[in-house]
Amino acid sequence: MIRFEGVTKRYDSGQEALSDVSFELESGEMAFLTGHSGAGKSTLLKLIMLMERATSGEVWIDNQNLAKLSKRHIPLLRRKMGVVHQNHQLLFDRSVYDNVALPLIVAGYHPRDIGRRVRGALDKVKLLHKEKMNPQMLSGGEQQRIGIARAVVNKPPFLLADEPTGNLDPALSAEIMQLFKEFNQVGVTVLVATHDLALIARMHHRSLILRDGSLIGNGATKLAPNNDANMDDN
Amino acid sequence: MIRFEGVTKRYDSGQEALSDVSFELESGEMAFLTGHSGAGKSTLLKLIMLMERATSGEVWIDNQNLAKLSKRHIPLLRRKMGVVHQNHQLLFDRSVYDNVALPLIVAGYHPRDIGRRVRGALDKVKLLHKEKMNPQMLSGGEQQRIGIARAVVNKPPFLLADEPTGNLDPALSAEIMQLFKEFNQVGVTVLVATHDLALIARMHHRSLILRDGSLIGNGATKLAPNNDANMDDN
Amino acid sequence: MFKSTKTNRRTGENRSDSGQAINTSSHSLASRIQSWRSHHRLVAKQSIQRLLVTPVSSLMTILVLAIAITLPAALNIVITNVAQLTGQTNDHVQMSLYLQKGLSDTQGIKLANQIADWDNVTSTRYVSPQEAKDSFKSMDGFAEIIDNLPENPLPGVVIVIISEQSLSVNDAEMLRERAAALQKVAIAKIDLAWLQKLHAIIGLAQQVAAVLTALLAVGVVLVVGNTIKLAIDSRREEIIVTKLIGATNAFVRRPFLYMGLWFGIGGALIALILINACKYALTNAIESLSLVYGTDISLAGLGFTNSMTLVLMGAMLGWLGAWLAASQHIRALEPR
Amino acid sequence: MFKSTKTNRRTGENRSDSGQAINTSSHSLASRIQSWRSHHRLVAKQSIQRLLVTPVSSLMTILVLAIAITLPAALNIVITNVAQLTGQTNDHVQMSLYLQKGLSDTQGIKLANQIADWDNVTSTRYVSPQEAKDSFKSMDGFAEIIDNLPENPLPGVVIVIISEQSLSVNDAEMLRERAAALQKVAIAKIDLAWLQKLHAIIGLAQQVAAVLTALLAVGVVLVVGNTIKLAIDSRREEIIVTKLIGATNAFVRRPFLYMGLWFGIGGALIALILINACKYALTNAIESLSLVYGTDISLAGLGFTNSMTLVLMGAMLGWLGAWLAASQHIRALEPR
Ligand SMILES: Nc1ncnc2c1ncn2[C@@H]1O[C@H](COP(=O)(O)OP(=O)(O)OP(=O)(O)O)[C@@H](O)[C@H]1O
Ligand SMILES: Nc1ncnc2c1ncn2[C@@H]1O[C@H](COP(=O)(O)OP(=O)(O)OP(=O)(O)O)[C@@H](O)[C@H]1O
Ligand SMILES: [Mg+2]
Ligand SMILES: [Mg+2]
Repeated sequence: MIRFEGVTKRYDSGQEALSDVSFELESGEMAFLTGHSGAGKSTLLKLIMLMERATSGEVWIDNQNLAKLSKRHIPLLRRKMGVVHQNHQLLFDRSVYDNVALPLIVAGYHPRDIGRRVRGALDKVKLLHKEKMNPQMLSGGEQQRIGIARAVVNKPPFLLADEPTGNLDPALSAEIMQLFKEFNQVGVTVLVATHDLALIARMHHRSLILRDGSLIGNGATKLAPNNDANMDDN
Repeated sequence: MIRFEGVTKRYDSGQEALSDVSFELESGEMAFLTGHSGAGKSTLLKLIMLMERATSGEVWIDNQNLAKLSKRHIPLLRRKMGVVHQNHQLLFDRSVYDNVALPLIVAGYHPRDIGRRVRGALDKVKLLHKEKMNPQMLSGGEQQRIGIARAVVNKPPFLLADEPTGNLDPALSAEIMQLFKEFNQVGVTVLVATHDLALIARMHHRSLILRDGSLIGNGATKLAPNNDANMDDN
Repeated sequence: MFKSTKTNRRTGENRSDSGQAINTSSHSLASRIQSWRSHHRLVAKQSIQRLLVTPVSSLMTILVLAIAITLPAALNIVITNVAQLTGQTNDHVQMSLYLQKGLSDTQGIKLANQIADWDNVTSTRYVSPQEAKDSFKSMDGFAEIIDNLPENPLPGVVIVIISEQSLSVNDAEMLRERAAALQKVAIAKIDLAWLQKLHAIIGLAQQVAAVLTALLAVGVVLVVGNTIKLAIDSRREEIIVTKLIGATNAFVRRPFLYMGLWFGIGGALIALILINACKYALTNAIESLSLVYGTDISLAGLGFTNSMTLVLMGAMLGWLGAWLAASQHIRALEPR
Repeated sequence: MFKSTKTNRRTGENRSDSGQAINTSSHSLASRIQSWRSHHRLVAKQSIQRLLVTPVSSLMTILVLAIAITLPAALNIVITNVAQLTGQTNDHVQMSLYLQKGLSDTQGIKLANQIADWDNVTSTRYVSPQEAKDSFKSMDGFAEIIDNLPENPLPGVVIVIISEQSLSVNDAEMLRERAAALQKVAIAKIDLAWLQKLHAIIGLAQQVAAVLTALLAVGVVLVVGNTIKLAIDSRREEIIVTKLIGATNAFVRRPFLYMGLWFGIGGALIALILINACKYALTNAIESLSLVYGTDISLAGLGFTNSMTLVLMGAMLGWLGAWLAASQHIRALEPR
C-alpha cells in the first residue's frame, strides 16, 4: 500500500516539485502517473523510495510512515521495491548479468539461487543472449530493458517505473507493459510514470495526473473508452 | 550532405548493427530515422559523428569520405554537428549554463559572444530560468532539453538527434520538433532518430526505417496522409 | 473508493505469499551466514585485485605508509639501542681514577679491590698502562705515534662502577673527592654532567619519539583515509546505484575497509623490510665503532613479537583510516 | 531522387551562408589568439584550484615528488662537499714525515723548507710537537691524559704536499723512500692506498648518484604520470563529452599538463626546503667536526642558479609525466 497525505516537496533550490498531493494506492493495485515534463512525477517516485524526503505531509508504505523510518531501515524498504529509473542507473563496469544480479547480492541471496533468477528476469525482457555484454554496448532500449530486469529480479512487492518505455518502440512498449501487468496480477503493486498517453489509454488502469506539482486527476484514464474489471465503477 | 554507400557496421562483439545501408540526405534536408529497439539507429548516427567507424562501405559528409578523415580532423567534423544524445551526455559537475557553453568554449569562441548565444539557446528550450542550476537537479525532460540547447548553441550546419523526445510529454515533443523544423528552414541538415511514430506522421518528412540493421524504408512516412512541399512527389 | 480494491486485496494476499516464499527460500539464518561469509571472502579478494589493477598508485600509497611507519619505529629502535649502549652508565655511574705514574699493576689491583668495598660502589676494574696503550693502538692512526713513543706515557686506571640508584649528585661528588684524596690517585674523574645530559637527551628523544609516533599514526590514518576517499570518489556511481538497490552502509563500506586493511598491512610489511635494511646497514657501521669502544655491541632489532605488533598496528590504523573515510564519504553519497 | 532536392539545395546555400557568418563573427586570427590565451590563463588557474580542492592527496603526491627530488640532489651535494673537503688531497697527495725526537722547531722548519724545493713537491708545512699536542687536546677525552703525561710524547711532523698530477704511485713511493732516508726523519708516511680508495669511492658515489638521479627522475615522471592518470580517470566523462563536442586532444590535455607542471614545481620547491633543512642540520654537525680537524669547512649548498635549475627540472619532469599519461590515456578515451 502506498499512501500520500498532503505531501509537499520543496527542493533546496526553492522549487516546489509537489504541492499538497494526496492519494492512496492499494496493495496489488496498478496505476499510471502522468503529467508534463517537470510536473513532479520523478519526485513523487523518489519520495516513495526515500531518495528524497517530503517537506511536509506524510508518505505511508505498508502502514509505515516514511518520515519515521530510521536511516538504518531505508535499505530494507528499498529491497521491497523494484525501481526502473528514468536514467537507467546501470553500472558500466560490469556485465549485464552482474547488473541484474546486484539486488540479489545486496539482499544476501545464496549464489546458487542467483543464476536462476537473473536468467529468468533477462529472459522476460528478451535479453538473455546479451547477458555477458557490458551495458554500454547495448542500445538505449536494451539498456532500459536491463533496468527493468533488475527491478523485477527479486520479485519485490512494489514496482516503480519512471518512463520505462521512453526509449522503446511501440510494440516493445506494449510488451513491457504487459509484463508489468503480469506482475500486478500476482499481487505486485505497480506504479508507472509515463508520457505515453496512448499506452495508458490502452491499458485501462487508474492514472494519477500531475500538473506543476499538483494532482489534478486521480482515477481511470479519461482516454480509456472501455474499462476492465478493476475500473468498471468509474 | 550525408551519404551512406553500402555501409555495414559490425561491432567487436560480432553483432552486425548495420547491414549494407545506403541513402543520401541532401544539405538542408530533414529526415526521421526509425525502427525497433536495437535496429541500429544510434549506430547509424554514431557513424556520422565518427564515434564509430564503418566496417565496410563509405560514409560521406559534405563530399568528405569519413574513412579518409585523419584523427586530427575529427574535432572539426564534430564542431559542424549539433548532436542530441540518447543519454543526454551532460556534465553534472557544472551548471546548466556551463554545459550549454561547452561547444562554444571548445571551438574557441570569444567570451563576449558566449553569454549571448547560450542564453539564446536556453530560451529556445524554455529553460533560461534554470541556467544556474546543476543538470542533476532537473527532471528527465528538462535534462533532455538542455542537451538540445547544447546541440544547437553554435548553430551547426548539421543537427543529429537520438530520441530527443523520449522523456518529453506530447505537447513539448511537438514544440521541440517545431524547433528542429525551424533550424531546418534556415538550412540546417536535420536527422532525428525516434520511436514516436505519431510525431513522424504529423511532421510530413522523409523517414528512414531500419529493421535489424537493414534499411527497409526510405521515403516519406507511410503514416503521413498529406505531404508538404518537400515530399509532394512521394 | 474503488470496487477494484477488493480484487486488489485478494491479489495483495498473493503478493505476501510470494513475498514469504522469497523469505523462506533464501533467508534462513544458516544460509544467510553462509552467504555473508562467502561475500566477505569475495570482497577481500576483489579489493586486493583492485589494488593490483593500479599497481603504481597502490605502491605509491604503500610506500608513503611504509615511510610513515618506519620513521617512528626506527627512532624507537635507535633510542632502545642507545639506552642499551649506555646500559652500564644507565644503571651505574662510572668513575675513572687515573693513578700516579710508576705504580705497579699489583698496587693498582690492590687499590681496585680496596675501593670495591666502599659504600655505593658496585664494582671496580683495574686497567693497566699496557692495556690502555693497546686500546689506544687499536684506534686508527694512533698506532704509529704510540709505537714511536720512547716509553708508555699512559697511567694505570681504576674504573669504579657506582650504583646509581642510591646516589645523588652530591654523594657522587663526595665519593669522587674521597677517591681523589687517595695518595695513589692522580686524578679522579666522574662524568655526572655528561651522564645527566645523556639521560635528559634519551628522555627527550623518547618523548619526541612518542609524539612522532602519535603524529605519524595520525599520518597513516590520514593517508589511508585520503586514498580510500579517492577510491570512493572513483566508485561514486557504483555506490549510489548499490544503495538505491537496498544495500546497507555496511555492505557498501566493506570493500573499502578491506582495502584500508591491505594498505595498512602492506605498509607495515614494507616498513619491516626498510627497518631491517637500516638495521643491517647500521650494524656494519657500529661494528667498527665496537672495536674502538672495546665492547661487543649487538643491535637490538624488532624481533618476531614486535614485528607482528607492527603489522597488527598497521592493519588497525589502515582499517581505522578506511573506516573514517568510508563512514564520512559513503554517508554523504546518498542517491539523488 | 526527390524533387525536394532542389528546395534543399536552396536552403543548403542558406546554410553555408550562416556557416560563413559563424566563421567571420568569432574566428578572426586576432580574436582566436586572444581567446586561446585567455583559455590558457583560465586552465592554469583552474588546475591549481583543482589541486587545492583535494589538499591531502595533492600534498601526498607533492611530498613523494619532493622526496624523490631531494634524494639525488642531497646525494650530489654530499658528494660535492666530500670532494671539496678532501679538496687538497684531491689535487695533491700528502706525505707526513715524523721527525726524530729532540729536534728543535728551527731544525724542523729548515727541513721543511729544504724539502719544499724537491721535484714534485708543491709545498711543505712544519707541525711542532706543541701544535700536535694542542690539536690532540682539542679531541674529547684526550686532554686529561695528555696533560697527565710527564712530557710531550709527540714528535714534530713535516707535512709534504705533493702535486698529484705528475705523480704515479711509483713516483710517490720513491719520494717517500727519499724522505725516509733523511737522517732527521723517523718515519715517512704516504697514504696512497687510502687516497686511491677515497677517489674510487667518490667516483663510485658519483656514478651511483648519476644512476640514482636518472632513476628518480624516471620516478618523478612515473609518479606524476600516475597521478595524472588518476585525475584523467576521475574526469573520464568530462573528457568524453568534451571530445564529442569537438574538442581537440590538445584542448582536453591542457588542464592535465598544467596540473603536472604544478606538481613538478611544487615537488621541487618542497625539495629545496628539505635540502636546505638538511644542509642546516649537517652544518651544525660538521661545525664540531671542523674544530677537531682544525680546518674551517663551510658546506656548499645549492645556490640560486642550481635552485632555479632544480625547479626548472621539476617543472619539466612534471610536465613530461603529465604529457605521457595524458597522451596515452586521453587517446584511449574515445567516446562510445
Ligand atoms: N534535486 C533537485 N533540486 C532542485 N529542483 C529539482 C530537483 N529535482 C527536480 N527538481 C525540479 O522539480 C521539478 C519536478 O521534477 P521531476 O523530476 O519530478 O519532474 P518529472 O515530472 O519527472 O519530469 P520529466 O517528465 O521531465 O522527467 C522540476 O522543475 C525540476 O527542475
Ligand atoms: N558498442 C557496442 N558493442 C557491441 N554491440 C553494440 C554496441 N553498440 C550497440 N550494439 C548493438 O548493436 C545493435 C544496434 O544498436 P543501436 O544502439 O544502434 O540500436 P538503436 O536502434 O539505437 O536502438 P534503441 O532504439 O534501443 O536505442 C544492438 O543490438 C546493440 O546491442
Ligand atoms: Mg522524471
Ligand atoms: Mg539508440
